[in-house]
Amino acid sequence: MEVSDEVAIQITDMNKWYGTFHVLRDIDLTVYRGERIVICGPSGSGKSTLIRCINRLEEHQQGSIVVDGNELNSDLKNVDKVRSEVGMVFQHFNLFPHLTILENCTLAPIWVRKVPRKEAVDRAMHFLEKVKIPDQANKYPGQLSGGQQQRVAIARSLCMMPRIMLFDEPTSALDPEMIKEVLDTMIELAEEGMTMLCVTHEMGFAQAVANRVIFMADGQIVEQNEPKEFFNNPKSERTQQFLSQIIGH
Amino acid sequence: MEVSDEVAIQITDMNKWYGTFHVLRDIDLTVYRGERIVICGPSGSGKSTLIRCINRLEEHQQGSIVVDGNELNSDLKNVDKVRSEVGMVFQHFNLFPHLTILENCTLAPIWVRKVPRKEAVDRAMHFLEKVKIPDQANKYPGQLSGGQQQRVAIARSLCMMPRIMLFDEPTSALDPEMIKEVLDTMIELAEEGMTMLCVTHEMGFAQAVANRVIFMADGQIVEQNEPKEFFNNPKSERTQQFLSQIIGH
Amino acid sequence: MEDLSYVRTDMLPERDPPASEVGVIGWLRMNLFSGWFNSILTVIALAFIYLVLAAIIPWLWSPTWGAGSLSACREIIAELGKEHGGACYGVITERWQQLLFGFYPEELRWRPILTFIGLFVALAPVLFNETFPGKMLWFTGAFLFLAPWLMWGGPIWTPLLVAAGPALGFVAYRYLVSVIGNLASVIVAVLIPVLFWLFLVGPLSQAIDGVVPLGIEVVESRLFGGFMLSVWIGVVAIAISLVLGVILALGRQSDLLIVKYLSVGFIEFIRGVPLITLLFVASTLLNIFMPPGTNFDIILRVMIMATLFASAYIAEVIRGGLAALPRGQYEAADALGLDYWKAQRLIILPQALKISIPGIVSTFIGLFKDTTLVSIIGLLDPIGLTGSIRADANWNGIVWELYGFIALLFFISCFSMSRYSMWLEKKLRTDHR
Amino acid sequence: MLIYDSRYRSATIQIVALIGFLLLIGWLVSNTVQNLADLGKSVGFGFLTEPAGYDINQRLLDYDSRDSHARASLMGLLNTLLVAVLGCIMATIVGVIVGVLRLSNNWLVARIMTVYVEMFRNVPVLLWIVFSMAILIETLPAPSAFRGDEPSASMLLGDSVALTNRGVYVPEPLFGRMDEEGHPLTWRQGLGDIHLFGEAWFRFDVSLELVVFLSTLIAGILVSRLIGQRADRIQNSTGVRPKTFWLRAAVIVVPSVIVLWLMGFYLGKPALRGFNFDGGTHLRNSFIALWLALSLYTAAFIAEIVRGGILAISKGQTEAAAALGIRPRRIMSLVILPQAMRVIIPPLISQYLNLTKNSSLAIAVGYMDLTGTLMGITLNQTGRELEAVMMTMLIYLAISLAISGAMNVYNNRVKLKER
Amino acid sequence: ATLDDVQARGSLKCGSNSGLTGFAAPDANGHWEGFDVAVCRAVAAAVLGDPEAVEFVPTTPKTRFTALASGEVDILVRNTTWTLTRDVDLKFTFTGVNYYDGQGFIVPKALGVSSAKELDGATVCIQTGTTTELNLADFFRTNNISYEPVPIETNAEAQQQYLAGACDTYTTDASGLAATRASFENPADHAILPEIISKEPLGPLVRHGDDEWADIVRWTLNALVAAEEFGITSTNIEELASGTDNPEINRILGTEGTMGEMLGLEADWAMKAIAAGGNYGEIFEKNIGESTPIGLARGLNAQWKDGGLQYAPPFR
Ligand SMILES: Nc1ncnc2c1ncn2[C@@H]1O[C@H](COP(=O)(O)OP(=O)(O)OP(=O)(O)O)[C@@H](O)[C@H]1O
Ligand SMILES: Nc1ncnc2c1ncn2[C@@H]1O[C@H](COP(=O)(O)OP(=O)(O)OP(=O)(O)O)[C@@H](O)[C@H]1O
Ligand SMILES: NC(=O)CC[C@H](N)C(=O)O
Ligand SMILES: [Mg+2]
Ligand SMILES: [Mg+2]
Repeated sequence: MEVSDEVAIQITDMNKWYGTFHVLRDIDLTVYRGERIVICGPSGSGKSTLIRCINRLEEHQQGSIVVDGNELNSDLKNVDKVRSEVGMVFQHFNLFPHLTILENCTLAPIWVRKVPRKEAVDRAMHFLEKVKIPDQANKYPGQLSGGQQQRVAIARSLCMMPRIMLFDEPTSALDPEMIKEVLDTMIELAEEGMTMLCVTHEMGFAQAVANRVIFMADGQIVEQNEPKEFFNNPKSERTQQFLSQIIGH
Repeated sequence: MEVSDEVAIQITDMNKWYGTFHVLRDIDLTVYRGERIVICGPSGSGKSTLIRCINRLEEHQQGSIVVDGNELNSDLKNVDKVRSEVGMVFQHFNLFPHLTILENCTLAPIWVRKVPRKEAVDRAMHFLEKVKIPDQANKYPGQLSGGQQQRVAIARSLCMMPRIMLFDEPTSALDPEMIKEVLDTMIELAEEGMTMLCVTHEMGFAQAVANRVIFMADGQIVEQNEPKEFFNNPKSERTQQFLSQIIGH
Repeated sequence: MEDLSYVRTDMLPERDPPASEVGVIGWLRMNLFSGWFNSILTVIALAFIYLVLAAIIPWLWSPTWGAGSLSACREIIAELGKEHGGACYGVITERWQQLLFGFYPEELRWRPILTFIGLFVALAPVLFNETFPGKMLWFTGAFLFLAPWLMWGGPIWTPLLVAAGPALGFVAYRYLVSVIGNLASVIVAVLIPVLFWLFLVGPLSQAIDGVVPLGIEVVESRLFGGFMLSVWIGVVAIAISLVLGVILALGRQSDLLIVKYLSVGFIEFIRGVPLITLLFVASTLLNIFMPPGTNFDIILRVMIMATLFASAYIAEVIRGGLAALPRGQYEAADALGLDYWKAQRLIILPQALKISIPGIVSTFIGLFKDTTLVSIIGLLDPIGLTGSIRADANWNGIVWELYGFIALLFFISCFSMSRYSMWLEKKLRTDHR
Repeated sequence: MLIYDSRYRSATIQIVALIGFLLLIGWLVSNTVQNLADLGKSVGFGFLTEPAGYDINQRLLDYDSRDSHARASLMGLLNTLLVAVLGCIMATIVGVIVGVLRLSNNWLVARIMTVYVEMFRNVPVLLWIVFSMAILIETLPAPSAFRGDEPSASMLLGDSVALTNRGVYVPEPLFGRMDEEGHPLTWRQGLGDIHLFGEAWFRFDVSLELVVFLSTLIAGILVSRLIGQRADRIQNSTGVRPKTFWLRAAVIVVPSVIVLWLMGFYLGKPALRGFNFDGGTHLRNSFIALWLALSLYTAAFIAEIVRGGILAISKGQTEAAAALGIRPRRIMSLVILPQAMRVIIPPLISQYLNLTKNSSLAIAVGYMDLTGTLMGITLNQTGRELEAVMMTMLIYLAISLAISGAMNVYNNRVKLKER
Repeated sequence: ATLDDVQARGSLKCGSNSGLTGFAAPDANGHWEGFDVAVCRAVAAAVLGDPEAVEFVPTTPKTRFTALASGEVDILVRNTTWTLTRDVDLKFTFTGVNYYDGQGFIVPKALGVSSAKELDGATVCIQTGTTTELNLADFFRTNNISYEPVPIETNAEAQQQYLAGACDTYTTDASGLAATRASFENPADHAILPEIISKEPLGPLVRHGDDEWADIVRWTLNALVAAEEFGITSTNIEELASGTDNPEINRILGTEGTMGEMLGLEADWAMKAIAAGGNYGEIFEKNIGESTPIGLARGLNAQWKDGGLQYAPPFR
């Protein structure tokens, strides 16, 4: 797990409003290739919004976001490029219920990347094996457990061969028994050197794989540090308060 | 918390069928004023049905139920009397969504008890204070959290000044954080000497306030005892099996 | 207070309920005589049923199937000595074919019959998508072009060429998209088939037919009539309006204000006026709106207006389906890099349409019933035909038998469709996918 | 390319759409102009002021064949509104009853209602309309059957109602009875009419009796509401609600009756004179057939809406209310109905909309509504297809928009508050 | 032009009554017959050479004009009264009169009415969209008596309501009344009142703006009338067509002159038209004449020589 010097994401002075509500304030963040960043913070602090700005599910209004050298601006071509470099996994999986697991995984490669079907299927099976559910390939999402669905969602993203993965609370909609299987998958991914940004409150996970933890509150990055320091020695009061709650929970 | 010798509810040889399905079999139960009884048992054992028979939300077909000296039979006057003596709290709160919290609480006193509005409002505020949400009085149920709603439901029952309260799994539809606030309210009520019958699986609650635990299975009362004995020294095999499951959970 | 502890040693077996609770008596007591009020209601209801049946059944029982005219019927009934008269079924025996097919040439009636059988085969994979293989959808697609050809006839080349239109458009899109950009090529891809249909299909098909004559006899729409006409107008209008409806629904959901308001305006306008006024437009104005010299026949014009009418309603149904989809589906599609149209085609619409099927079926039932309105502008649907049958001196004065027969036809078809849609709705609700 | 820039993309697409739309409109208009020119016709609304020349049997305001087409259309519009309003009322009443009975625990009654609903829903409304008309024409006696020494038919309700195959004759309210020579029979006299808008096509008369009676009635209702409010106050302060029903009824009824008596109110009974019944109010076949068919058809849909609305309120609500000791009738009025209304009203209003639109099927039975006059005879006698059809559509559109506008206002008002 | 359309199509679309015995009604085999129908067949014969090459489009009084104006039919022969408004404002061209008629009333004899003036307060069935509807209003207005109109779409419906007693009297063109009465079970129980309250010249019409087509229709009708005048009948037409001494007959039958060419038709156009159903008199007798159940006398529709109004302009 090494971090290179190459910049994967460069966010500069970024601001975003919902209507008049200032959700993200002066965000500055540089992510290097191979980094595994965990973002945490109280509810409503703008974590999801930040991560969604990175692949332009939301538009920012000020500042710049450069992903893999492509600036996210009004040019839709850039947006397309970024989206095909960046995979995203949602809290509620968002699998396509009318398609089988395999079809879920091959859809985007075939239609966006124009990969021949045969190859797309091979690739999908490869990643389904990696998340340990190749045998479910022909079932529909509704027939799978939450944990399995989330792993399919990860595999689906991986099939696009992204260089960066975004996770938005990937385990928070899961029953406790299933959290582990998903986290295991994510840890494996991290070990292979994938650049990852992950919003999560699983502090065990953060300590195990993150090389940096970012704490957000009120739309701002309040503190960031390597995990050990962050947990054992939080600097800001907000962070301390937050951590005490999380752990008391 | 003392139990008097006065009988509050007397159920004798009561049987009930749904169609041909024998839900309640030969139920014999005497509840004394001031008792706090917890009823538990596997799903489908007839707990809800029993409790609903006590205020005639369901009709029984054999045997007798006498509540506060009124026998529940086809005489509607008796039913009315019983219902105004007995409060009931449901699993899903069943607040009236088109009325404010305050209106929910004053509706029955005004229309059934013919209490002047002013007095009904005062009384409602009194009980809302007791369940610690006087400030929500003018909101609608949809605007409250589950725990708050359940507390309103309790307050609403209390506004009718019942002498007996029935609870049917009052916490099972709530998120863990909210269970405590509801249980606290119930414990407070118990401490004031209210006669209570409560279907619940919250064993902590049972141990804390119940003076008797009844275990039902297959529509029958299988075992009853004071809580300590019941939990530490269950006699029947069914009970042992059930308790081991609950605790393993 | 005595000792509270109690343990049951032997479990009670299940017992049968008291006799008054179950069986016929229990059922009667529960459902018919559960109180004095209910008992009175039961008696009134029984009396009502008796009165209705006593009035109708003797009239219905009437052996007049062979009578050739109303007076022949009257004779038969008089002979039987029935006091209150009886039905005259002779008119049904004589005219049922006309009520079903209108004036469609007798020797060609296998064609509409085949079309309707084909319709069921084509719909099966859509309506019962679990029991029938998805491969059958190919037939459904082909059927779209075959059905009109079967009904109207003409050279086989016409449906083939019509089917070639979209293909041409697609090819054009493929080639042009890199040259002139997406939007422009989409416009071209839409325009090409339309222009092709309008200006080339006719002459081309004639030309090919001149070389390789292959076709079936042409049947003029003027000859379409009866129940067949109702079904045909309904089916054609719904089929086309599905496409228009999807476009309108997407338009109405769109963020583009002008597109949105155009869609809203169209939908609200169509839904705000009675169908009969639209049919009047078809019969009196549509030719005025078209380029001078255009003159398509009244049935086509009615179909156009019925399609516009249905598409506004379908659009609302599909909008409901779109709204029922969770936002996450759109976001997931976006995050995977699918563009708007691909996301719609691959992710959103397949799901939205599936949710919408019950609504679409209801719309179809409504439209199907409304096709009877064409009798007002002089088309010979079943109701229109009653007029012309009664103009026949033999059947002058016959009413109930004809209306009853038509009502029965409509009832059977609409009732079964509405049952299907209820079944589907229930299935969609329990389908936890 | 503009299309690849999110700032211009939407504008580009919209402009293309707008251009397309304008082209379409332009194309239609130019075709129309060209075609009309070829036919030698011009567009204009002058025909509306020409005498209509035809008679209308059912007219709510005074009208004769010398009045203009505009006034004839107005008669049609009023007839449309009349049948629509009465239809909505009747459909609601029947629909609510049927919907509630479908939920009855009496199996037989519930089944009968199911049969009713399915029967009406699954057969085209046009068929029901012509069917009702046929029933009226074929099964009821002609006025001549009432004639002679031994008539084969007789009037109902003490000779005040006649059911004939030309319609139903019922007594009409009249004021100031006269004797044969036209002298008032008593000191009580009718008050006459006032005429508004002189000779304009939208002129109308207001009967002073009606004005007086309505004012009395409204005053009575207001007083009755005051009494109700006082009862509320008493209930609020003492908890017991005084019984005011009879008092409230009396306040409304008694003054109205006195006023009616003062104005010489009496019922003009229909009587057979000449070819037809004369006097009384004549409810024509065409009206009754249309009204019945539309209301029964729509009622079948309303019944389903009502049933759905009541079923949508969970059983828990009833149980919670019952557990509080509230009586079944009050549960209905305090808990179930207020909630069910929110579910019921929006689809109910769209059924009203449907009924209003379906009333245009009037022409199938010769009821002179808007389609029968403006889009029917006027169009036919003047040959103004474009103008007549467009005007008819716009009028219906205006009615529809008004109804759905009212619905939106209602929806916004009753929306349940949620988190 | 209409002529080209008709010839290209190979058939003539003729707007006809949706069912009026003797004027236009399909027989048991669906073959249209009648006095108006015969005009259509004659035109078809003249234009296409085949009297059977006609598609009949049944119309109601209300739908007939839109059918013609919108091009759904090429010619309307549907007992339609020639009025100024229809000719000028509705933009149609009337090409002659095939039946001079007037509006009458029919009543059941049991009603005991012998004059239309006695109809005060009566309920009157009336077809909407007709001249008779307007005449009716004027008649009762000028006589200052009241009536109750029952508007109706088709003749069949009117007949049904009239027979059921839903209206006391039914009014329309007297010829229509006679035809309707003929189809009653007991025609003798009904009387047509003596008053004729209007002039109703009934004739074929076409759209404005195509004078060539109007000429063809006009002169086909004239040929039928002239044929009667000159004694050309369906039986002797073959014989006369081989040439006669009467130049006018020769011109009509196309053995002399170029009249067919002038009209853009074959030379023997009129011959075919007459051969289709006979001359005017024959058509009249066969469909509505005194030997038929309808039993109409020639009256105004006699040849001018016999004191009637049927007068064909010269073929010259
Ligand atoms: N579409 C929207 N329109 C307006 N406000 C929004 C929208 N989406 C989010 N918000 C607001 O923006 C703020 C930040 O939202 P965001 O979802 O980013 O928070 P979060 O940190 O992810 O919280 P959580 O842990 O609850 O997911 C919240 O206050 C939220 O209410
Ligand atoms: N209305 C009804 N009609 C028929 N059977 C019923 C009805 N209500 C309950 N039952 C059946 O009666 C049995 C007892 O139901 P009851 O709700 O009393 O169980 P319970 O002990 O409360 O179970 P749980 O813990 O799941 O609430 C169950 O088997 C149930 O299926
Ligand atoms: N009754 C008819 O069908 C025609 C009536 C009349 N001759 C008219 O032209 O208006
Ligand atoms: Mg979030
Ligand atoms: Mg329970």
